[in-house]
Amino acid sequence: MSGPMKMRATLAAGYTDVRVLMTHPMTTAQSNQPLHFIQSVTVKQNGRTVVEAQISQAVSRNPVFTFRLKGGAKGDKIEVSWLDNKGESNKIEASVA
Amino acid sequence: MRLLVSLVCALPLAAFAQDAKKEIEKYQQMLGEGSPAELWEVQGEELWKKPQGPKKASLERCDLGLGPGKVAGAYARLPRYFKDTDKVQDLESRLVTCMTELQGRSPKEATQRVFGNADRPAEMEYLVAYIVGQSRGHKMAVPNSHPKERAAYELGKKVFFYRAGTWDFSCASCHGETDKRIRMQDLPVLSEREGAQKAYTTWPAYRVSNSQLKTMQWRINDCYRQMRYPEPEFASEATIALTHFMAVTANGAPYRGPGTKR
Amino acid sequence: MRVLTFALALAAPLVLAEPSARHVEEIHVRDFHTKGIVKREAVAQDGILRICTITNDRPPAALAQVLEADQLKTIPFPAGSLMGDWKRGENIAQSGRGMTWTDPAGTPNGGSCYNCHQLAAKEISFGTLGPTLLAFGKKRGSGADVQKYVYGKIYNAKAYNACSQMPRLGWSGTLTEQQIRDLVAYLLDPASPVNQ
Amino acid sequence: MNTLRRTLIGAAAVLLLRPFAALAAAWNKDAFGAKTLADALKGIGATDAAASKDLLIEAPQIAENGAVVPVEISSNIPGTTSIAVVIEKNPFPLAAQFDFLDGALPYVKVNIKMGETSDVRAVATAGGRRYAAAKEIKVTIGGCGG
Repeated sequence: MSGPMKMRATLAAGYTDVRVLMTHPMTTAQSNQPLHFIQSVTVKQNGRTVVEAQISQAVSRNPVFTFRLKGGAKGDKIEVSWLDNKGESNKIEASVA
Repeated sequence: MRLLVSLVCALPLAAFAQDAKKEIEKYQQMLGEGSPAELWEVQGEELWKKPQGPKKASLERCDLGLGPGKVAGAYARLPRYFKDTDKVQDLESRLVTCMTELQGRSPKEATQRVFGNADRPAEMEYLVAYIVGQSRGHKMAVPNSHPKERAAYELGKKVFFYRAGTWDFSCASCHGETDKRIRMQDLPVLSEREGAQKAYTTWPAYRVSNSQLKTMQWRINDCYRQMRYPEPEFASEATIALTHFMAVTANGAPYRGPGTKR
Repeated sequence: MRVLTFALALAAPLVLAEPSARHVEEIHVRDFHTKGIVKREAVAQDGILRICTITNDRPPAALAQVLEADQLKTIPFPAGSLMGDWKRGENIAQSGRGMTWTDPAGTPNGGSCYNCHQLAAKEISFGTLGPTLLAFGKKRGSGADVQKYVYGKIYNAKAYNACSQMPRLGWSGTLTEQQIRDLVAYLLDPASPVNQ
Repeated sequence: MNTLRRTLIGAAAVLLLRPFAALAAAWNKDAFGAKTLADALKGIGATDAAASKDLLIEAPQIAENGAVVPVEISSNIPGTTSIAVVIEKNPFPLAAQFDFLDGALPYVKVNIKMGETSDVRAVATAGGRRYAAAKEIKVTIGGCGG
């Protein structure tokens, strides 16, 4: 449905730095466009949910998030997914570099 | 007494202006740490490889100056003279050449929609994002030796200082003197090395104000619009000469695009 | 054959030398086109702009005076007080709208003053291309001659500085007489935030 | 800038009209639907949040454009399980709420929209108690188009 996501997961000093980009209009219901924004973002580390976010149309268009996960090792599976107010969703998976 | 008042009032303002500059640089630096521009690069690479046009060919054999298909560092050496078209071309005009020659598309169709919008970016914008991203870190080394390159440079300099339009402006009216601002917007001097190196190497760029990755041709187009000029022809000799002049002036600095801007 | 090569050799350096002012103007007229309310002809130069371009905005003093006198004649100074309403003046100074190819015809234009000048102290987002106009009326007073100077400068800045970078806002049809009077008030009226 | 502010306000009207059922169940629609700072804080149970200097907000004091304002929030308060971002002057002050489960550090960097100059407030939850910090970000009118 929507444009691509992009993620970079790298090891930093004692934590895993996860930066994720999402293609989404995050519209605030201009006159012609209906309200269309991501509501929830979920981050999983090796299948275990570690961050659950609820967001609104106050997050910028084409959202960019950076999270920090405790510890982590090369090859860890990081997955980030989103769900918007129309029920559309997308997700991306990457292993820690 | 009145003089004192204005002096007192001016002092904190001067100090404030300095802080303002520092804070805006912080805004720009934080913006750059993770930019939606990368989403354009991803889609640009797909389009670079996607067979299109009557000849159902991709652009992977397109020669951007370093040989067919060579993308790494190509943008840091554009605009330049191309023997096959016998013209100095910038990236966008060169892509149109590849679309017509390799893919068999008509020039009209290839340039039909070169400026997109937030909901539907243009193919050209995706392609440009991908290609310029492949020059990140390469030192600007734009050739200026071929007679036509030198002629483009000289013409570009004249275009930079040419005053006209409803408001009598030239590029130099705003980009001609150091430490000048339009509102809070710093204005690099694009006709001199330091200013050109600082600014030219961060375009094309993702603009947060309209949520799009915009190309150099668009940057020039929209500047002329705000200068109250009539519209320049896409990839016309004047716009390519102007680009060549700024690009050569920026030689020596590492290319840092695609940038992320206001 | 030698004649040909001689001609080419002669021609070659010309190609490398700077393009003539005429050639540059022809390139502009060819490469720019009408769009929206901005006509292609706007990219051609009038006399003063040709001279400013050729002399890098520094014409010899004698020539500058002739040019300024010429431009002064283009200013229709209205009779009576030139002070309008500073509140409307503030909106005109703040607005950067108007006169571009995306602006619809017939809508009132802004003066874009804050793009280049500091005016009221409370506005932090001001430009520095032009001199600060902070407390301009407080410093210069608001008598008839100051009103006339400010009115004329806004209408056609080149009447006071031949190659000024300030647009000829009245002469170019950007601002109406009333809008310029409102800006005069914004600059000179003691009650205006510019003079607080 | 006022266009952005108008569109954000436009959202106020439409949001109330949208059938709430269509919004994901877990989404805290009351708090996100609050139109004042007080209601937004109430919606996340943070009316009596204690000020804390261990809750850090890293953001530029001046944003050239309110459409994208980068904000980085990290909590050094032990046992922090969630961070909320509240933009006082936005038509909907509550912008986002992040819950950090075991395995995540209480840290987030996100780009937010601001209708105008405003305090950006972070609210952290730690050990069942609420802590807050705030920072003013000036949104200027950028560019020369005006």
